Amino acid sequence: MIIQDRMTVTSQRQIAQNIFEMKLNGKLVGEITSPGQFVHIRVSDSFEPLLRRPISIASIDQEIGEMTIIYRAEGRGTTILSQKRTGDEVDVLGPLGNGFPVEETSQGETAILIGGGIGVPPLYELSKQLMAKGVKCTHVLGFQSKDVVFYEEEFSKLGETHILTVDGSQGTAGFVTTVMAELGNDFATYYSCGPMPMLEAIEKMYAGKKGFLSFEQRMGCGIGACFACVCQTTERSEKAYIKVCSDGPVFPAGVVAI
Amino acid sequence: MIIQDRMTVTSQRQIAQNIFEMKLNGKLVGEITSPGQFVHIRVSDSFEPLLRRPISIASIDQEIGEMTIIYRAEGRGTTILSQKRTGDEVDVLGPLGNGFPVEETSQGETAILIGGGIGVPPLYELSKQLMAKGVKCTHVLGFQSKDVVFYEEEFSKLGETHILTVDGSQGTAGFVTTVMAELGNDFATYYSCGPMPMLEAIEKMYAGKKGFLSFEQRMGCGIGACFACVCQTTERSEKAYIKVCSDGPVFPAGVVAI
Amino acid sequence: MNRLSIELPGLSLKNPIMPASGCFGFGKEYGQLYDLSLLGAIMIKATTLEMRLGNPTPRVAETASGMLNAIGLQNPGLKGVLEGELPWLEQFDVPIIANVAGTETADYVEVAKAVSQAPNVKALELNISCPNVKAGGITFGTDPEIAKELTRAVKEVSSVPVYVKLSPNVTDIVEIAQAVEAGGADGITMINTLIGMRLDQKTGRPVIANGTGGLSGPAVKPVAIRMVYEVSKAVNIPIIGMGGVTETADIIDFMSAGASAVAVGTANFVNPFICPQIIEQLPAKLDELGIHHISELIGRSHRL
Amino acid sequence: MNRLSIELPGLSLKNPIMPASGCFGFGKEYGQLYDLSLLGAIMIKATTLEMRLGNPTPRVAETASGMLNAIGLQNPGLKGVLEGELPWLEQFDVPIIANVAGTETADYVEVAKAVSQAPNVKALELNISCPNVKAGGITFGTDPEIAKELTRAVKEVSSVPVYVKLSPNVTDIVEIAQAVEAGGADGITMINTLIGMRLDQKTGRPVIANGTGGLSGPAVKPVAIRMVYEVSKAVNIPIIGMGGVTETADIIDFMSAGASAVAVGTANFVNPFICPQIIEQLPAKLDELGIHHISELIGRSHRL
Ligand SMILES: Cc1cc2nc3c(=O)[nH]c(=O)nc-3n(C[C@H](O)[C@H](O)[C@H](O)COP(=O)(O)OP(=O)(O)OC[C@H]3O[C@@H](n4cnc5c(N)ncnc54)[C@H](O)[C@@H]3O)c2cc1C
Ligand SMILES: Cc1cc2nc3c(=O)[nH]c(=O)nc-3n(C[C@H](O)[C@H](O)[C@H](O)COP(=O)(O)OP(=O)(O)OC[C@H]3O[C@@H](n4cnc5c(N)ncnc54)[C@H](O)[C@@H]3O)c2cc1C
Ligand SMILES: Cc1cc2nc3c(=O)[nH]c(=O)nc-3n(C[C@H](O)[C@H](O)[C@H](O)COP(=O)(O)O)c2cc1C
Ligand SMILES: Cc1cc2nc3c(=O)[nH]c(=O)nc-3n(C[C@H](O)[C@H](O)[C@H](O)COP(=O)(O)O)c2cc1C
Ligand code: FES
Ligand code: FES
Repeated sequence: MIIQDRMTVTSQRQIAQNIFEMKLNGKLVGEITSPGQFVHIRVSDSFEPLLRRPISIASIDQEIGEMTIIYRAEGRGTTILSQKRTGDEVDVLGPLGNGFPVEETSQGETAILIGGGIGVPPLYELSKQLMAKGVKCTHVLGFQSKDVVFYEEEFSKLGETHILTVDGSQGTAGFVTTVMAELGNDFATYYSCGPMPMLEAIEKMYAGKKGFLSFEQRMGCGIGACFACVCQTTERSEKAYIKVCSDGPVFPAGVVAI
Repeated sequence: MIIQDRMTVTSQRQIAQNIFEMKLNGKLVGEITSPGQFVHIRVSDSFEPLLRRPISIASIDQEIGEMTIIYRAEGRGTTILSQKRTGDEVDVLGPLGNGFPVEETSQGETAILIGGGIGVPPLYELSKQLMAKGVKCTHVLGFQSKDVVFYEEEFSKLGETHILTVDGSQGTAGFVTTVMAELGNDFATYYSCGPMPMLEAIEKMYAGKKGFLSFEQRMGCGIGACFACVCQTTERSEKAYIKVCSDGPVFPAGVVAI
Repeated sequence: MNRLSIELPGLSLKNPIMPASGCFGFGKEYGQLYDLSLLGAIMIKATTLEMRLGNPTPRVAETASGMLNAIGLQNPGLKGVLEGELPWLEQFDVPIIANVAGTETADYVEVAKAVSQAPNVKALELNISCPNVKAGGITFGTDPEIAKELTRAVKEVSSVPVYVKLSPNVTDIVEIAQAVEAGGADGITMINTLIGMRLDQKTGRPVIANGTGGLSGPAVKPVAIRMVYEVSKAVNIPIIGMGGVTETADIIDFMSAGASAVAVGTANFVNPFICPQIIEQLPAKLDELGIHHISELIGRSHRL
Repeated sequence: MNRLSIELPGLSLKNPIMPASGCFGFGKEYGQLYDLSLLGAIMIKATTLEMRLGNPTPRVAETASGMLNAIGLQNPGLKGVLEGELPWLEQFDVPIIANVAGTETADYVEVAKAVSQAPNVKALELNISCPNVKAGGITFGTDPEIAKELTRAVKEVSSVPVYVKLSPNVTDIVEIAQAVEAGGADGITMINTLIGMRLDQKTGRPVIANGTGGLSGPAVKPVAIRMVYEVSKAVNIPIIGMGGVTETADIIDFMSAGASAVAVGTANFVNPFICPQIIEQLPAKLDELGIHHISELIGRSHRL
């Protein structure tokens, strides 16, 4: 169930250039049903900035009722968020949307998780849950440069992890597809989150394979009521536009026209 | 000279119901020339709320470069101000306007200082400066009720102090005029700051006496450029409107039409 | 006695608070969050004759204390609304105001006729002010003669009272209001969004794919209040006011300006519980103002 | 070479930043704070034939990301400006744009003729858009025919180029812009304020003594950008854009939308050093965008 929760900041730290990891505690955590769901955060009690900010859930700890988000402080909303301190309260709406289907990969099978930049965070909880059920995960994580790489160690603990940077300042130089080509097609499922051009390249490269992609779109309500966040499907019908916030953000490969 | 200073909050405490005393440190203090001048405070780095808030200077300590303001947290601007903590920086423009003329009362003479509610603060620095030059001060301070009385002790240390409350919950019951009538006319100068009806009553009661009144008006710029803060003079000429921010806020009795 | 009840043509409102059209879909999403029967009414998303896919994305952009949108009237069309949306809403004890849009008079008439017969639709809201579609919409809302004729045509076929939604993007909104009143409108809803634009800092191109969008949120409230004030002094039909409501105090302002009820749009996105929260807070607010029944507020600003 | 210089009719601007009329008085107050020669130009407070006392107070009210004002063109009158204000400004190396207002055409003509002869007045800004005076002002700005005729009349007598300041409170601002262009305007300045109102929560009465006021500040920027965009596509004379500028990024937006220079109004009240600060920050901003000369920004949004 979607709830509006005043969550408490239990930790906030900068983990890369302009990249922050924030831990939040509250009963909303108990409502999270799958990795890849997101929350809609009101960064200020005033109406300026006006809109909530959609941020993926990066990991959850049901035992202590805590979730982690990882975000880039870029515009005015996320900058205000980055100034919150331990103990501050934040108005969070969620959990929202449909996440990555863990059930689509069986015990013993291999899954490839491909993340780009600020699309990496939701893959972390996904990987944890896949590993927990006995899926072997390979991570391919692309970043702009060394300065903005994060969570290499965390992912490495869960499985084989390939880091790429566009400028070659860390890991392999190039885009995620560089490594993907080498890894071959010997896996059951792929899961991905990142910028549009990356998702497009991946879908093309893995044509015919079972895959799940997470999309981004500018949002109003975040719950499916305002029709702001639509993306076009490959179908030409009443379903030609689907909503990223409530129908997605994760869709099976082939559903969204990219 | 008017400067824009990022002053540091050195203390903030609630001294009565919704009434806060804040101490600010910065080089602006060095520019203050007379009691009754005010500062124009930007309560937030965002443009919401948009306008600065005019607040009187309640006292100054040139030695340590500190000034005190006393304000009621009422609307959204002053409420934000009341949430500042020691160490926070506040954008302050000032000192602004022309304060109370200390030189208009000579050593050995008596001055009556009459304040109403949130008009009381500037009288404190005035009284300190008058006392310092050997003027005998009598304070008549009116408040709504016991809950919002402040600085009784501080004023008492400087001279005879009469506290009034409208509801009689502290001091004499009634308006400042009640006590003023008893005090008689045996003084050199009167100085006053408070709500319009109070200033009107005082000017009438002390007709013919030398007096100085501090006025309030909604402000834009605070420095004399926008013509927002005018009040009407008793003259009918080009000078029919004068600016509270730069011509005032203190005017000799009889200048402003009330 | 209910201190919040308001009677308007076709609408017996338990309270004067309702979500604005386009900011609440057809109720399903908010219906997961709270009991929709709490609301005074619901203004559903615009319905057009045929299904519409709306505009390309991005469709929204944030501005200072406001937002721009160019959704482009995406909706499942008349048939979809009648069969897929309105029946679901029947489970709630809440009157529905159906927002009707079109490209030409015939569309409006056909949609109005059909949708006004749905059992829970108690009033129509004629959308002559959508700034985000190429044809129709706002073009009907800027010419008094055209607005009047459209109102008249829709009134002829509607089984329920007709409210006309005005655009603020005009030189003289009073003139338009008087024209729709002359055309037989039972009420006015106002304001729709102001036309605005935001550019991308890097490229200089509009952020919203449609180029321009409709400005809503707290930023527009002073314009909305001014227009409600002016129109309410000039017409004899009730006004449902809107534009920038975010808190209970704003309801007082709109009703003081002359509105008989108030719609909440953009604020639903920021705080999905805003409508029930305002409804809950209203009685205490009335106490604070020393007012017994909320209707006493209506048009307070006109009196001296 | 100066990367910020802009040449406009009558105006050789060292940079395209200038304070907007009414938000900078006649310069004296801000002149205590910084060297006015840093500015691209100064738009001085409206000048009318006779001295005006303006409206009763309160004259300003705060709104979400904006403010309302109804100063009512308080000014010392033509004689006062010519003798008491303009000579003082001569000490600075900065062109003055004199804002001219009036009640009827004859007033405008008389003021324009006289003030355009002051040595430091390099252009006039014809104020046909003040929403805060009962007669004149905005009435000239909402009818294209009247706007054109007034422009023509003033052009005939002015010794310097004439810019016309447009009101955003119109259905079709492009029509007005084209009319003043046809009337011989050398340039356009836009936008003046949107008409708005704020009510007192307790009494329900307008906060501003005048009832309505003009809305300015960040809240109106999306409307201003949209209008500059539309007008700049439709006319061949330059635009000085304004409305809600608070930071350097806003200059980029206005110029991208089609303005050749930008005025800063309300933001002067919040940050009295805003103009020189923006001017100082502009070169770095151009570097960031990979732009050599600021003029390359003009109308970027129109290109695909
Ligand atoms: C489902 C989903 C999950 C996301 N998860 C993450 C995450 O885990 N970590 C992270 O850093 N970012 C994530 N993003 C992107 C993030 O929402 C934006 O970076 C953020 O909203 C920008 O806000 P701002 O205040 O920095 O920028 P501003 O420029 O102030 O934003 C202005 C407006 O544009 C919107 N906006 C700007 N960029 C984007 C964008 N890329 N996507 C959607 N809206 C945008 C903002 O929400 C706001 O409404 C996610 C986006 C979506 C849709
Ligand atoms: C010269 C001068 C000195 C002042 N000194 C003090 C002081 O020492 N202590 C104190 O508590 N108050 C003082 N005031 C009043 C104080 O400025 C207002 O109470 C304050 O601006 C209200 O802001 P807000 O955010 O609480 O209210 P809001 O309602 O958010 O204010 C909205 C707008 O109205 C203006 N405003 C509201 N009330 C007043 C008012 N009474 N006078 C002027 N503008 C107003 C605000 O500045 C703001 O622009 C002084 C006012 C003036 C003009
Ligand atoms: C995302 C969005 C979609 C809207 N869609 C419609 C619509 O379909 N029909 C309509 O009449 N108004 C529509 N509006 C306008 C609102 O109903 C309302 O008139 C306007 O937003 C002002 O109110 P607000 O400031 O409370 O949002 C829409 C507004 C928004 C923000
Ligand atoms: C207090 C105030 C006074 C103004 N006076 C005038 C004026 O005399 N003449 C004029 O043409 N515009 C006047 N304006 C309008 C501004 O010049 C400007 O067009 C408008 O405020 C939008 O810009 P901003 O949002 O940067 O303030 C005034 C605006 C304000 C806020
Ligand atoms: S953000 Fe409103 S429908 Fe998706
Ligand atoms: S506040 Fe601007 S002139 Fe006084």
